Amino acid sequence: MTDRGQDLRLVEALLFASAHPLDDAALAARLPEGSDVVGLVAELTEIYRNRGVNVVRISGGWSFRTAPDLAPRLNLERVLARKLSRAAIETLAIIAYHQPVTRGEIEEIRGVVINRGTLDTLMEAGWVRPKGHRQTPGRPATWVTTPEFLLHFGLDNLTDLPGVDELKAAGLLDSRPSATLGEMIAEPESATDEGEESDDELGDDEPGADDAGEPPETEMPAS
Amino acid sequence: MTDRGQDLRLVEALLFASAHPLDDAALAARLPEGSDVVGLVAELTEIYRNRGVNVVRISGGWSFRTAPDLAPRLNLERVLARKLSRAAIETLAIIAYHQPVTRGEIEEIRGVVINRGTLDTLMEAGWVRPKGHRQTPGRPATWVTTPEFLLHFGLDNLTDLPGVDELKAAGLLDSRPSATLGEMIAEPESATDEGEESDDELGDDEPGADDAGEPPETEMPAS
Amino acid sequence: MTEEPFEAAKPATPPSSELVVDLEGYEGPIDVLLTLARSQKVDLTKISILQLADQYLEFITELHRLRLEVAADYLVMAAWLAYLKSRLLLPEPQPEDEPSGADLAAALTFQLQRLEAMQAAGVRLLARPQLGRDVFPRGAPEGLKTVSRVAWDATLYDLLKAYGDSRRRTTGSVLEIRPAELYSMDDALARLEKLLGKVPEWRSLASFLPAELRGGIFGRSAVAATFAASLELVRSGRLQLRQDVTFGPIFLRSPPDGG
Repeated sequence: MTDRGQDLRLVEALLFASAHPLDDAALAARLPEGSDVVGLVAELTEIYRNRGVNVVRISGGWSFRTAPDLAPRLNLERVLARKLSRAAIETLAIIAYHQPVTRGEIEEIRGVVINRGTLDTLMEAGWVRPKGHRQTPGRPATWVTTPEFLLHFGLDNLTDLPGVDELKAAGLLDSRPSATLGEMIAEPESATDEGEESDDELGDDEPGADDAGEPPETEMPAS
Repeated sequence: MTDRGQDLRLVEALLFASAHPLDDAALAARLPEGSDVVGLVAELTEIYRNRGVNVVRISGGWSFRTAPDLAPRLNLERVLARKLSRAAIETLAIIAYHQPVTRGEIEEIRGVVINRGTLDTLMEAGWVRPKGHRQTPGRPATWVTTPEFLLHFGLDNLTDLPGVDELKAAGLLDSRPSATLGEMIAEPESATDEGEESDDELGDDEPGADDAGEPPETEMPAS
Repeated sequence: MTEEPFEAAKPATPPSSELVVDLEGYEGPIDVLLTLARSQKVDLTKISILQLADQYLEFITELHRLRLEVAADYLVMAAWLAYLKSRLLLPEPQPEDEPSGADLAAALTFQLQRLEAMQAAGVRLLARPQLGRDVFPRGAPEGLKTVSRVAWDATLYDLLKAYGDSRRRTTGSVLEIRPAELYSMDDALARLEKLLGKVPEWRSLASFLPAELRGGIFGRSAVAATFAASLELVRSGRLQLRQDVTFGPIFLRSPPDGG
């Protein structure tokens, strides 16, 4: 290999190994006297122009840097599947059905105080966001679901959420009061006989039925 | 640029950017599914064969290193080379070639008691560490080399140790109890070699199982 | 790369009987033996152990003569070599439970070979290009990051189930007071009173139960309430009851005179 070729290798190794960009003077100090530092660097820059790493000028010196277009591919994205806590999914469901809904209203519906992290988790997941305020003392923020929420759960829009009737039919919402517990134990098959008395006071709970500005009533079962 | 050309650029950038050698699995995880990792690395190795930096296989993965022949000319800030005593060098060699090995066994091979500071020095350099115990009376700790040891000496794995095959073939790595000599000189714990706990074999030193961040464990060359 | 950065280089000249009377630079008795063995200038496997033992004992004697302090290790080795010598010179047969002189000599040879091998391996190891001395890694690696993204695992079913659970839990606790699930005596009384005077013939009590009668507790409450109501109507003379056998069906009718 020619001397120039060897010098080029040396510049390559120096720029590679140095923890800091090396300026022309620093390179010259390590090359034979009278070396064409500028020409060597230019040649090396050209060699690496379209490569995965490039020779770039940084803070007055020369350094190797990975090609900017590859930056996103250098990092490995690892997906961690995690289950939502019961509190989180319940809160999400209540926001979905009752939006816009304040934190206080969610707590009222759930009957428990919302843990600080619960809404954060849902926000982080990109499924809920605060939007607007309730025009009541303190002007509490109201929460709504996001388009990502619809995407994740495969819904076209909020009206796709099954109404309470449908939930009930699917066995997801059994509103039989506990007074009938004995009956259910005695003859469970009788539970769904027609003419059931628990009329659907939940019926108007469908999403979209509520006016946006109006807080939905938290439901009190009729008595 | 072709897809393969882009993948080659990516492998180049990955090896440049990583602070540790990357094994095939770590590369594959960042390349498009089904990429020819082995072929890409081989191509890159070839491209850099006569350059100032080379692609080398170290500690179970791939990494760039400055070309060894440039060492005298690099004149970079060097890690102050620790002057190792003869005792330390011998002890390091014994641990490297005989691992896992107890202090008593080292003393038996060297025919002399180990100076207190010798193992400390090697541990401080990050090249050896205790790992496991020999299942003999007293359960003495056994010593092995570290991934840093492989990195420092530019070894892919312990089968790369200089002359390991010849030594093994000559029976010089056998853990043969040295007649009465060992008993007379060394500690009682060195009496036997059987029933060792860390049953690492050379075979499972394959790269690939480890994630990029974790260098693989060094393993015993023979027993 | 060839110069060895060893602190204590090996003694340049191996000690013979008349020289080096110093243990400085030796790494123990086997190291001394190894150095002495090299002076025989033959392969270690072909070495004369007897001659080596003599060389060693001579070396130790010389140290003693110069009143140099000799570490115990070296003296133990001297004693062992003296023993080995005697065994090598002892005519056969050997005592049964002891290794032969040849075995002991072979073991010593192995010791010497092994140490020599390790010393050589150490030198070769340190002669390799070392990181940070001969070869260098990338000085400023950008590093590869592993970005963890949490994918929350929740299905539409989970969502709806959670809503259902929530609703059931909160509404259920209030619904306990809902009274409509039982057929009350007032209901039965009102129903029977409507039918008074329209039942000239005996009819079973069961046929007076509400049409929407369901089984279970509601049905049983209807039977009980209707029976209690019928007793009340009988007491006021507006109804007649009849049961032919114990646990038999109960019949009722309007009083023949119409009440």
